[in-house]
Amino acid sequence: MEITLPVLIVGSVGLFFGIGLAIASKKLHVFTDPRISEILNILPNANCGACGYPGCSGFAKAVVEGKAEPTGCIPGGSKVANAIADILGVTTLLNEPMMAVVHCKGGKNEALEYSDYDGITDCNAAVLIGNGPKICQSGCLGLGTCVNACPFNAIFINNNGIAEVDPKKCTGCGKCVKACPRNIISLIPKVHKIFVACSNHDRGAKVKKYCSVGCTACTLCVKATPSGAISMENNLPVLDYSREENFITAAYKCPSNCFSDLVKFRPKANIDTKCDGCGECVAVCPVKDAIEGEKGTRHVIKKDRCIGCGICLNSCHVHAISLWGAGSVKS
Amino acid sequence: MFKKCTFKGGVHPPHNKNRTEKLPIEIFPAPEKVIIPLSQHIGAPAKPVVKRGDYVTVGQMIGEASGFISVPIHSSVSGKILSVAPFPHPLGKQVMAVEIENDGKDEKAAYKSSENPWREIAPGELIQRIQSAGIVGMGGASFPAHVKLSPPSNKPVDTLIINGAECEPYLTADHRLMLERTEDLLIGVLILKKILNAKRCYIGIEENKPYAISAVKTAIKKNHYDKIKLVILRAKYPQGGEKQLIDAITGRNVPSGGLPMDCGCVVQNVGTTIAVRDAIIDGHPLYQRVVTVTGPAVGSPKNLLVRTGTPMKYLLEACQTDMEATKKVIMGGPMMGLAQTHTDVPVIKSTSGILAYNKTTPGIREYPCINCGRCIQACPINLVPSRLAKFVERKKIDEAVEWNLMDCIECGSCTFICPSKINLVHFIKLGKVHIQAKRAAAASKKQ
Amino acid sequence: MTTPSVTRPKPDFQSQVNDVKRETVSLHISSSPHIRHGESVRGIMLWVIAALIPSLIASVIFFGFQALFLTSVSVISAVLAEWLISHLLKRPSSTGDFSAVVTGLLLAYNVSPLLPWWMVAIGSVFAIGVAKMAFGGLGGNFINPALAGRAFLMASYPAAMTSWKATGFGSLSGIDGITSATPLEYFKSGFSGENISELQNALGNLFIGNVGGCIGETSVIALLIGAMLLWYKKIIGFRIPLFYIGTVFFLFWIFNGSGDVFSSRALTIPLYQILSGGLMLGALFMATDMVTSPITPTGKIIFALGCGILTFVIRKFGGYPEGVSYSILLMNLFVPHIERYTKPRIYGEVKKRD
Amino acid sequence: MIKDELRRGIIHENPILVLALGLCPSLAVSTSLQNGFGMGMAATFVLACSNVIISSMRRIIPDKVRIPCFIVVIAAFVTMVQLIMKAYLPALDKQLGIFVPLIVVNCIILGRAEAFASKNSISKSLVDGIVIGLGFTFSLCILSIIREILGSNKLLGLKFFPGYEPMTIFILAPGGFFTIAFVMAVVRYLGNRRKGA
Amino acid sequence: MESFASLIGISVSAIFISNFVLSRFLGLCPFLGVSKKISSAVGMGMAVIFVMVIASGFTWIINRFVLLRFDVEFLRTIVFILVIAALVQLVEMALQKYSPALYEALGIFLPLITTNCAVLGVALINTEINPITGLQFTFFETIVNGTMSGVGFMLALVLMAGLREKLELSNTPEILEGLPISFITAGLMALAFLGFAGLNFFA
Repeated sequence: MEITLPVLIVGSVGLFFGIGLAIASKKLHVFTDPRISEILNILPNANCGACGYPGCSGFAKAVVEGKAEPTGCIPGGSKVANAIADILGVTTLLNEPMMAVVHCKGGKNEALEYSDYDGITDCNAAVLIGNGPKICQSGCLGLGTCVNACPFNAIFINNNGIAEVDPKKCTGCGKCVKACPRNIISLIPKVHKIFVACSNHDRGAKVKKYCSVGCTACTLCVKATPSGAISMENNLPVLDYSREENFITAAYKCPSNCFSDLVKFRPKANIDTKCDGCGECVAVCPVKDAIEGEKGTRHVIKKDRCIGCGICLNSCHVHAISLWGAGSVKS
Repeated sequence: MFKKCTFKGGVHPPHNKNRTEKLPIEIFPAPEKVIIPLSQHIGAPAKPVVKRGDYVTVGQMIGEASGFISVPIHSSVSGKILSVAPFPHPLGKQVMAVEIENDGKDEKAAYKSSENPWREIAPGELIQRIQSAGIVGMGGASFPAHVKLSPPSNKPVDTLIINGAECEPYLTADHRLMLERTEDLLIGVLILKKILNAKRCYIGIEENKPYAISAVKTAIKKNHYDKIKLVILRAKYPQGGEKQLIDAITGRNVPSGGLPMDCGCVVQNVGTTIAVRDAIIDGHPLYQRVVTVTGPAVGSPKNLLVRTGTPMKYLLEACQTDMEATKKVIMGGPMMGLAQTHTDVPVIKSTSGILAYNKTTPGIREYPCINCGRCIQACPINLVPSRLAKFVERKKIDEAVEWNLMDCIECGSCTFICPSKINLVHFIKLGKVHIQAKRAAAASKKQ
Repeated sequence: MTTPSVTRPKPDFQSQVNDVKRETVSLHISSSPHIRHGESVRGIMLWVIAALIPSLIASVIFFGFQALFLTSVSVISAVLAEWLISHLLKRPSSTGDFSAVVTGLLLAYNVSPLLPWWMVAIGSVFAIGVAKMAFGGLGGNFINPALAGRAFLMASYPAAMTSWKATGFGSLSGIDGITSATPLEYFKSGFSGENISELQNALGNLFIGNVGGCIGETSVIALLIGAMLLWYKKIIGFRIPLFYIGTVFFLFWIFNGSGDVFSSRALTIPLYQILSGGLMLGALFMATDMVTSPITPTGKIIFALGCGILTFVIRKFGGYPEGVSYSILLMNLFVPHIERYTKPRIYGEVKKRD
Repeated sequence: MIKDELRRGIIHENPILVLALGLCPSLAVSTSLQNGFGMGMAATFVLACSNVIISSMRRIIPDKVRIPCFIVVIAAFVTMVQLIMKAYLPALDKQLGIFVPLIVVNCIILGRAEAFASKNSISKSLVDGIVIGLGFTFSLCILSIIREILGSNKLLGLKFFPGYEPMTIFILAPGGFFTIAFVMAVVRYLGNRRKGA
Repeated sequence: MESFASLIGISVSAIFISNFVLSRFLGLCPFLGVSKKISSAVGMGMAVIFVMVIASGFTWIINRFVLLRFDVEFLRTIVFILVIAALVQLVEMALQKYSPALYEALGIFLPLITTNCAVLGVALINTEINPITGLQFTFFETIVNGTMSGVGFMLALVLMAGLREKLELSNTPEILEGLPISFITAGLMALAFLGFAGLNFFA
């Protein structure tokens, strides 16, 4: 009796409510899609909003309802997209990983300002007053609107007063692209490290007056890229990243130095003993004096001159040239 | 005798009008070169109808209106066109402008002054002439005048209000016009009244302009214009704001997000009214205006009749401004005027004044908001500016909308009065940018 | 040795652009308006300090120089705490706005002149450190720092906080035994309902401040002089003091205990109530604190009504004889909600179309 | 190994100060070291035992009713603790009052059951229970020591500083809130410094 | 009149003097978790009041007619928590079925309530002696106590939410951001609520 009574009471209370709940769960059943929570578990849960939905849970719901694409989560990248596609049982076309770049490098030392700005530290606010203090109408204002917009702390204002993207942290969500009032941030494929760091559409003579690293529309880069991956549009080169092209030569040839290369050390070409000294490589090399050697003897690459564009590789009929040394990304 | 009308809220900045209010309007000679922006009004920019090398005469149309809310632009000098290209604009962004070299001959285009007296022209025709003369609101907002004068039939207008408040400190352009061209002003009023078929017609003048008041009063009496009523307004900023003026004179409220015509009113500035008279009687298009050049850095301030497109630096030089000491140049009055990045920008149709300061005006220590509520008392719209600024600062856009940020008229009263010296208006302007961006994003998502 | 990729320096830039620089005058750009009113936060705080001086003088007259000493301790420790904390947080020092001085003064005005000086210092440090600086300093706090400091001391040292000094002119006092207790304590425990004349006799002393109580709260006349100054400078409005004091008066008039609202007793009790304790100090200087009172005009009235009702409830039914400080603290908690529901109707507001 | 586990429970995953779980009892009973320690040990006991049982039953319990099952197991052990306390430590039981039965709804215990015990082996769950319980006890003790010294100038019932006048507020509710805020800020400061170093 | 006074006394005590959050430290997790926005604070408060009333009633009946009857008070904890967990689950399901709108508003908070010590707390307090009357709680008093404790919880929660919305606009030191500043806020609230100490309308 001493033991049975408690057991009985707890048991019967348990049984009573257990049965009650069981009946209730049948009678009051409302269907909710379990896939929503599954997908939510996969998502990065940064709630960055890059997908265009309020937070990750909103996106999960939208994906299950078919309103959003499985590839919609940009920070999650291909991994997440695949996992979502698995849950939904669909196949998905994967996007190439992208990163944001700032198309301006004319900071305090390079670009002139009309006036001193005195107001809220925000690019949008500065644009409201005389379109900002810079003479260049499309120069980076360096007041950090993109920095505040980045959910991943991947953008910072460098010492020169220009926004800069950390390629390691950037997920390519594109929030900064939307935030920038000058529209000078864009996404490029992460594998490419070279971009034009200027957005000025003015004529060259005008640009020269106020920015030392502004594009003067000299078209040397276009000429340096025989593949045609660079075209001039409205006084500014446009890089076609879908072509097979590394743009190293173009960047090297730019007289105003307005290309930016995120790779600190490019691999250098090296000529091995197979070289028969035909001199083809010297003819194609875009750099003056980068390859030395008497005709007929083994040629030598001057390491401090080589820019690693790799043009000489294809020109060598004995395949004596290769690129040495891995590139590392600028931190 | 006269009831002094006013509105709720507002501030009392020092008037600073004494240096120029007694100086007659001087004609400023046309400069060697003018830069005439093709966008001097709210709405679609005018389309250029001339090209490089063309010869134009004074008053010749160089840009045609590109829509209903748009007006043509006319040359202000005679000479050769040097270029049609983007130039800096006093409102900030670079816009297309026509650069004209003045040949000094001042050849006038053949004006078509009407054969008929204006009373016999149909209102529609009058409106058409006003548009083709390129007339915009010259108080600062530069809203095309003909749009205001053609209210849709579901919004009947019964009241015409002529804005002679000129509540911005320093500016005396409208004041001088009222004194020197009183009769012309009244004819302009009658033209507008005829166009609108308005039942009531008021001229509102702030009490701190007694000479203008008496001049207008005498002229009304002399000509027996019984339908035009003179209203004396309390000297308070922003008395000349459209909504505040309507409130003060008629007691009506323009609905939030609406236009004055939504409450049966049309407000026109004194300068605009005289420009209308010139366009109808003389057939003159709008290519010059009165500009007050003043400010602490200006040696001899003046009221000048200036051709549009004249770069500001010529005016400042003519008024003996010490450019070395000048720290800030403002187009318009000190409360709502726009700080200029440089002085090459031209005078446009809405340039009521040019101020030069030898000090960077705010430059005062900023304190945190202490919730004192001065900004609420000052706000003529009854907003809570301090809260709005904080919402914008913390990017709380939805809250900002909920607290009616979009209704702000950016008059600057809150910032003027703020003991913490926070630039509330700047935050609110920024908030409007954010809200518009958000709305645009929402609209594009819907599609 | 290394060749950093494809970038090359370009040294001769400055000479190219110097021409441009000479042509353009370097102007400042900022948002309109370009002129500002002369009043500043610092100025406001200095006026508040000036307005509090008459009470300090009165307290020295009635309580002696100990009052001045405690006030100085309070002010100095408040300023030091503010300076130290902004230093620790690596923020620019905010002592220049004088708000810490005001907090220090008000805290001292809210304690008994017999309180040990180090207790005052603790209260001051708490007021600045926890109630104000933890929320980002001036403007960020939601609760009146000085009152929070007082409540902290009240909860920490209840005995010390409620022992009172007999006033200097004890013989002038109309009521025996009131000298070592505050008028409100007397009302709560000593007043039986019959000895109404004693309350009436005390009114004069209450007005000039010749009674026991906290340092700065006793002299109604001194507080009123200060408040006049602030009214004149438009630093405080009339809404909060008027509605606060009015509510307390009204409630004590209606609920005077006799059921008759027209007897002399019915008028004496509310008068006695509004003149005694910290009501005047609270209504004129603490409830009107800009930071912690609602910003909206209607909100101010609701806030004051709430303070009045709570003061009445605590004085009449609560465990403490005095309820001013707690009622203001409690209403401080409601400020965000009050502001939200009293958002002013804007010019031209039309009904929302759905 | 044990050292690492202890460090995890007391520092990195400290349930109160880092994970912010089980706040109610930690504020309510931390008025004296005796209460805090007693509460901590009681919770540790329940945590360890329920972790073991839940871990051993983790394959039997169906997913849908796991929470009710966990609660029943926890409640059983709480009842046990209650009975033990009533028998051997009646004074402490009286002091802790309803907070002993409220161990049932202490989020730490259910949280560990859900997050750890239902996924790991018995021995691991036991260690986890003990370690987290010790972390809980540790932070309770810190809070209690501060509050008891400041609030009543005593430690374990003994007078502490002679001449110090205790601030009663620290044994009242507001003092509890201020103390935990202060301790959390200190923990965060130390954490930041460690990260920075 | 006596019972009316006791009900008022219970209410004043539950809402103001011994506020569940600010004085008894019950229900702190939802108090800190769901007080970021006023709208969700109101939802959570409503849900808590709802569950507290039902739980108070049920547990009182079970306590009186089962536990006391058979003298097995030691089973109180386990039985009460079972009852509450089952009740919350039932309420959740019923809401989802019959009032989706209410479920949208309260639903997400309901699972949080199972482990809200305030609900079990009020059930346990109801088994103690009523400090106002000095007797056991009657059924009616139990219901009032449950409701008013919930109201007290909601009051604290909603006030906190308002203050936190305001705090988001202020410039709190980084080291205090998040929980510490919330605790300081709660502490200051508790400090203000000390003013209600000893409040008694029928002295």
